[in-house]
Amino acid sequence: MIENWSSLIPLLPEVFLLGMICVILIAGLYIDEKRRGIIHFLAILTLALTAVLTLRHFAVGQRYTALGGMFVRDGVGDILKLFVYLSTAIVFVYAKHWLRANKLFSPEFYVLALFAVLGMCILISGGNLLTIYLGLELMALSSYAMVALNRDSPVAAESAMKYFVLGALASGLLLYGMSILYGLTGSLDITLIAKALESGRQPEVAVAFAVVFVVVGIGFKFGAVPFHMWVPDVYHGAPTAVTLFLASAPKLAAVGMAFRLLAEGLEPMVKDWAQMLGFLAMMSLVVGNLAAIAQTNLKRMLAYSTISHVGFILLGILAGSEQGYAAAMFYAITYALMTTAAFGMIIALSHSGFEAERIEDFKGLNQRQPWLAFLMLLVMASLGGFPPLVGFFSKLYVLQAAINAGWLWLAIVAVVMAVVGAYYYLRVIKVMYFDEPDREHQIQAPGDVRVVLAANGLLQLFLTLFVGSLTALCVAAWQ
Amino acid sequence: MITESLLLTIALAPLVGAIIAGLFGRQVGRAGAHTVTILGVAVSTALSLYVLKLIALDGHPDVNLSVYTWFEIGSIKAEVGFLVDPLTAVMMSVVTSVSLMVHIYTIGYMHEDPGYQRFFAYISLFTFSMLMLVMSNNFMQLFFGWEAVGLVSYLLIGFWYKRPTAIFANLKAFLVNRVGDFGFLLGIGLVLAYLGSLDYATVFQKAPELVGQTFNPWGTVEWAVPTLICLLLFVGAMGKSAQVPLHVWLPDSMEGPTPISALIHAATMVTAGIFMVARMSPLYELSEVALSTILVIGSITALFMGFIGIVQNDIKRVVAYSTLSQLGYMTVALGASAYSAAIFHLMTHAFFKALLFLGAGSVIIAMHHEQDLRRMGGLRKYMPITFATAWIGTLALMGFPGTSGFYSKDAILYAVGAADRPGATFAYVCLMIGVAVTAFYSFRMLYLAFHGQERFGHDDHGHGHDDHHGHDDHGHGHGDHKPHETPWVVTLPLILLAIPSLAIGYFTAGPLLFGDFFGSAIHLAEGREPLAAMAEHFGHGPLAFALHGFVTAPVWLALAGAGLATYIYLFNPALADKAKSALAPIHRLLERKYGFDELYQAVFAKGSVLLGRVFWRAGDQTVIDGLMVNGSAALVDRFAHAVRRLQSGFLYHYAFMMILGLIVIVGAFALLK
Amino acid sequence: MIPLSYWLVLGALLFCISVAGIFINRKNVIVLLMAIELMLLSVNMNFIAFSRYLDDMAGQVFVFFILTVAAAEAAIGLAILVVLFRARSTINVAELDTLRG
Amino acid sequence: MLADWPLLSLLIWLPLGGAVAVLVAGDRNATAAKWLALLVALATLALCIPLWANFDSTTAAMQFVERVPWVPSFAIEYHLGIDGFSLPLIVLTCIVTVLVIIAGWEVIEYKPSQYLAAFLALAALMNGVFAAQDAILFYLFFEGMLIPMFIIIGIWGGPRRVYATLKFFLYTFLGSVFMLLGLVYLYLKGQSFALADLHSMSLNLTEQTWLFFAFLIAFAVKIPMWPVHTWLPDAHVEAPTGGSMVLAAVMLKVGGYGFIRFSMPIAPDASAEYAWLMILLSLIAVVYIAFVALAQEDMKKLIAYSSISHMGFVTLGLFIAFALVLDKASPDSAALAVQGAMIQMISHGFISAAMFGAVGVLYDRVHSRQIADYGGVMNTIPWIGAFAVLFAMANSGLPGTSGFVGEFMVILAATKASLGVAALAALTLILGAAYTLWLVKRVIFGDVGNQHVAELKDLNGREWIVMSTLAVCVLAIGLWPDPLVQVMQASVEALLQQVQQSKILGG
Repeated sequence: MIENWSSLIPLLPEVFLLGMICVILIAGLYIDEKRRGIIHFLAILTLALTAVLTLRHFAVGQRYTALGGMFVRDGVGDILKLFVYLSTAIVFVYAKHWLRANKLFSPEFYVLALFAVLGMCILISGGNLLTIYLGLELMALSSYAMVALNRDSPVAAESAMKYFVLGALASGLLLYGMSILYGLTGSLDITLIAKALESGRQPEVAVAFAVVFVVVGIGFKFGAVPFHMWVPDVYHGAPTAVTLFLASAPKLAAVGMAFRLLAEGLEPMVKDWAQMLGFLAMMSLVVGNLAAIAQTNLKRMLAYSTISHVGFILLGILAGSEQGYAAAMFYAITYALMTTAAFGMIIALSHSGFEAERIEDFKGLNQRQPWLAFLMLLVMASLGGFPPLVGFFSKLYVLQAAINAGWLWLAIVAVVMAVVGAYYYLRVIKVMYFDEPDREHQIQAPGDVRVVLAANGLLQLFLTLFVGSLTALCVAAWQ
Repeated sequence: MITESLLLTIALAPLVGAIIAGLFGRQVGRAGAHTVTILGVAVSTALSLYVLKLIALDGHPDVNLSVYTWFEIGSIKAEVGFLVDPLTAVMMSVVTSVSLMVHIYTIGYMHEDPGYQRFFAYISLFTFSMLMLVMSNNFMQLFFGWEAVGLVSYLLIGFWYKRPTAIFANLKAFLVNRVGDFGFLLGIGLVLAYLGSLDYATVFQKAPELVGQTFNPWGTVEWAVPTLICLLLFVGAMGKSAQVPLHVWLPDSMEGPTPISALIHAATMVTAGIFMVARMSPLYELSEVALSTILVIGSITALFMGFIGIVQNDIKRVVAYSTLSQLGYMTVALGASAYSAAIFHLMTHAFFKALLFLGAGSVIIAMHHEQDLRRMGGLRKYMPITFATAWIGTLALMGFPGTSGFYSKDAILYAVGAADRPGATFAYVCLMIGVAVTAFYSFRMLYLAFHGQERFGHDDHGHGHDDHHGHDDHGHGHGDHKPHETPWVVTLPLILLAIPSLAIGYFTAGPLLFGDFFGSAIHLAEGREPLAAMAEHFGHGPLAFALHGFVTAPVWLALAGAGLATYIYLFNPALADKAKSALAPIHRLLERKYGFDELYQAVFAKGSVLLGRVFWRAGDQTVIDGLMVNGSAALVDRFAHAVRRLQSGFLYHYAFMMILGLIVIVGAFALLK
Repeated sequence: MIPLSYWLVLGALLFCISVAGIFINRKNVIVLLMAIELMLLSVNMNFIAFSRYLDDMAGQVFVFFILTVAAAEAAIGLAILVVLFRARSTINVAELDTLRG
Repeated sequence: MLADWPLLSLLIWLPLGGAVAVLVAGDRNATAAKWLALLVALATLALCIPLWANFDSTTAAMQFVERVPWVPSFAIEYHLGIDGFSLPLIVLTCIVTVLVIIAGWEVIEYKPSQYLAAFLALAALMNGVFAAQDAILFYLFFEGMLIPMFIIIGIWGGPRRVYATLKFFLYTFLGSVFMLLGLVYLYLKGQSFALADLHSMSLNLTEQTWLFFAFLIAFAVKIPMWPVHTWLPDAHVEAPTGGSMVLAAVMLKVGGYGFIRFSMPIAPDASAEYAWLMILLSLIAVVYIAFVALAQEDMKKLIAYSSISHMGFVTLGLFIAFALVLDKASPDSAALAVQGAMIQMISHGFISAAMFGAVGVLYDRVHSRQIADYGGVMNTIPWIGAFAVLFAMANSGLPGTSGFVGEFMVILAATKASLGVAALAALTLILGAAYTLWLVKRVIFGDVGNQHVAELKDLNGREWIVMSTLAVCVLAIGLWPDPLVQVMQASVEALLQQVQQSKILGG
């Protein structure tokens, strides 16, 4: 069947990743608790080596396929994957501290996270409805398990159950859409589906019907309104280390999924799905920002903030142009970097038995730890899209794409809601800087967390200088 | 030769004095402060007189030079510069010489005041500002001087800033002046708009172009541009020269120390409006309507302010109302196109009114800062010099033939009598009655202060607070000492001012009024000779004219007024009280100054604050902030909570929401396709 | 041969039943898991029908994968259910509302 | 030599670097941090000397240009340059920053290093706003200013600081996002963010109208114009003295500057079309707000309202120029109006800084801003009284002070366009004097009001420096505005040229 082993070369990073996961899985059985640091180290090393392998055949400007077109390597995929590795690695650094503090430091977390990463890679590279589905499920199933990682936590279990049921429902809907697509086009291959739809021989209503289901599936992965209901509960209920992971890398994978399914597979239907995404984007912007205002729990607030950011990402995608996809990708990348820093901050302030997850817990941070407060300020400002932080550029880029595609009204909604959104980010800054601390002690996060956190926070500022190269990269990915 | 540096020296010498005395008062000490400021003003005075000599006697041509460009934008240029012509020269001399007298006088008047240096700094600064005003060759600098004298006036009225009345008066003075400046500035704006320049020479040269131009404020209404400009400029003059209805600030300004009442609120600053209109004669000659208005306003001021003078009991206020009335005379002269008569009266008035004020101040010093006429009397034997000079001042004020006031007032009356523009008759009647009124209140004051019984010294302080006008309070009460003549620094200026009060008219009436003294400085419309009637009688010289005066109505009216005052206040004091009760409504009207103060206070002062409060509370706080800003924030908050409630926590709701979303999208597409 | 539309209608019906099962059921979480299984099966029905009528094997291959994934999903789902029951001592859907707002 | 340095970059990066250094120095060594901050501020001010000396006032072209590509994919450039409009504002910023640092020297006890760093950062951003020649760069600085100011008001402010600072931030942010949309639109049309390109781009009237209103919201909030002014009184009341000084002196000017840089040249036809609206709003600001100021009982609020009223002259001057240049064909009067607006901005920068500084001096001693808590300050601290009177006079537009120049020019120019407009604007002569001098009367004059006032201490050397520097600036501009006028004249003329040319193709 396989004519040539060398045709599997594009798959090398994923294969390596899978192999390493197995190694870690087995190693985890034999390494006693005291030396679990090795697992942590191995996991990060795995990500680094996978990144190196990805870079070896870096596909920007090229397109490799494997397994008869089921697996695609191209610029978009590789760049997304690299940032998936990067954000996951950052997550590991923060997570270790939190897991240790909460006595959850076990190999399972790493194995599940890496499996989820593998799922994302497959999803991002999926050239066929089948691979997309499998990647999606691999990612999703690992995530469900991760949410339930803390077996003694009732909220974690509850949120895991909610996540699971809704996730299964969403993938059912997606599958249903896929089945209709298959029936209409007679193929599971993305490029062939696009070609078939190009001809326009299919009944329009039926195609639109299928598109709706596919969009719902994608919307769920993003957490777009009205398919967002899982987001606040899961972010809130899941162990912070897991929330941190769920908030970052999967958004990149979702961009990849949207790209494969919508931009490649349903490209001829762009008018239809752009309208649907417009609806989702508007709802996400409005609901996400409004609901975030009323939150007192920082994790929950960030969950709603995620929903509003998803609105922006969709704003880029629905532009339906290369510029728009690049903007969405840029947005997702910067967003992943911001959100890791935000949750990283929660972790850095947590210690055993205490979760700094209420907004009030940040009271007077500037007096206790001005440096951390300043980093949090940068992160919040970046999330709020205040210039000159990088969050501003990502918004600018997306707006530009949307306006260019004629979505001016949506752009206006977006900026107005961004102003509303500014309020809750400012509230965090306000709590840190203007309120008196009500607790006295100093929390000292371990060195690696502090270093990574500092880098992650300052990145919001310094990325500004490299916005040019990063956007150039995103643009190049689509050519 | 009149050079730039000469003029600069004249203007800046007082400024230098002011800066030294003001900023380094503590270092130079009291003596240092008065020395340096007097020196500065003395230099100015000497040089001004020299300039006057050059211009008046040596036929020096007019000087118009610019010192520096204030700004230049395209063709629009504002400069700081000097124009010296006979008009300016006269004004400079008057300003500096009166100022010098006041400076000297102040040494005596203020010698116990802790703000001694500050006071000298202010009056020198005033001298500088006034010089900038009169020497200006353009509207911008005129406005600068105009406002600067207003500033110093503000500071000086409020000199005793602890007193509530003083700081009320200075605020009022500034604001009422600002109302005038409002019109003045718009007038300047129109000048620039229609003539394209702020420079006097250019403006006056181009002024005839304005004739026939109209301004269309709304609809089909059309206003003549020259009239509009002149009226707006005159609003400024009304503020500064305290014409009805903007006169309310001047009586209150008596809260300031007496020297400045003499300098600023009698001799110089308040005449700035008169000077300005005279200076703008090329513009005013273009508008009959404006001149008529001026005529009427001036005559109302002249008569009705004189009436109030009759009922005042504060010695300074009597002089203040007399000043208002005399300013009315000058204004009437302007309205009758007799600009030279106005300036002439301005000059004579400056001397005799400064004399009267300083005399009043001298009395006040002697009385230990008691200003109420009812507690004076019989002072002539204690302070003979003051008494004599006060008599001279009073005679000049009433226009006794031969005194300076006689010539200038007669000139005005002749001019008004001869004028034929609308309002002239009214003005003439007003002024004639005014002559008698003037004489009456002047002599009343004289008699109450210097003649009759001594009403001081033997009262306790029981009724010491029924006067509402306050005192020049230096912090020590009135003792039981007998009053005595004031020191030489006080009496010397009195004597020096008495001389011109008596004689200056005799010497200068001829050239100023009938010669071609003012040359091009005052422009009259073709064929207009306001003083022709007077010239007939004046042909035989000033002495003959003075004698002729005894056969004319004004002098007899004046004498009648004086005679009545003599009868009532010297021989039959009870009659005054009887008259008071007989004419109670009129008396009350006069005491309340026709109710202007109450009206303005109620309508403008209280009204503005009320309006502001309404705007603030209703507009800003309720509508904009409450409804729009906080309202939208509250709305967002309400939505936020509503949205939050959607997140019910129930799995089946979540699922339902997803399905609902699916159905909505499908439905929307089904409908659209 | 039974027309394709019959199969599709059957699939759609099954799908609707399963969806209704998810949001109408307010009692037991296990019913939810069953509904999810049913949903996947309805999709399978579609795939097989299309595969048969298009005469293309890919659809049937997809069904095998779906079945496999469904098994994994059920495993995870039941595992979570166990955890949930351990932590909350209930598997009543109507009581899973501590996280809200 | 010195002129070859990237002066504009230095003006931005030196204070920014200084801010970081001061933060690093920290509060443990507060004295060192203060001196460091002062040194940086002075060095920044010193940079203005070569800037002014080498500035060529005969040309309207951008000078000291620095242009480096930054984000090529959206054509964003690091593009700096100044002309006659920018230069005076930059100098103003640098002067005010030095004074603010001096003014806060001993007063700020809580986290002084953060306080100083925030002001240095603010100075950098404000210099950036005035120097930016790229629209996005401008926007970055424009928005970036909000964060330090948010923190300044929030940390060192008064009791209602949180409400005030959030209101300030959200208000301004809401305004500016529309400008961002406008800029994006322009970019999509012209593929450039360079201001020069935006100025020369042709746009039809509909586009211009949309853009005009998008910019209007941003700048109207910033300057602020009625009815979007209500954030200012709150912000001022709660801000610490230094914050109020910078806010009033420089940040408001960004709004006026924005009109000059964006609204007028980018949408000239729409600006002309809606000049009446702007004039109307300006007049409301001048008159209505003046009445509101009259009713205030809080000193800072009164001065804040007075600022709004004075800023009305800026917008009036800028937009009456359209009537002058188009209807009356009088470019000189139009130039007078624009010059007046600019001078009003600069003058108000000094005067408002001085007034807030003076209130700060009083506040530091009495800890109240209520007018009723004062009275007779002159008795115990004559120097502050004297300065207060001087600045009050300047605020009420007395000739010889800078406050007069701008108002005088604008009113003169307005008379040319419409006597009615001029008359309403000139009401400020009365109203401005009324509220300012009434304030002076109640606070400075009178007998000693209460025990607090009786125990006041007069100015210390530090406060003396602040007050006298501002007094010198106010008087210098008032007595001889021509140097300032000449610096701007070429740029003003160029602007007027620009606005006269319709951008509507074939129109």
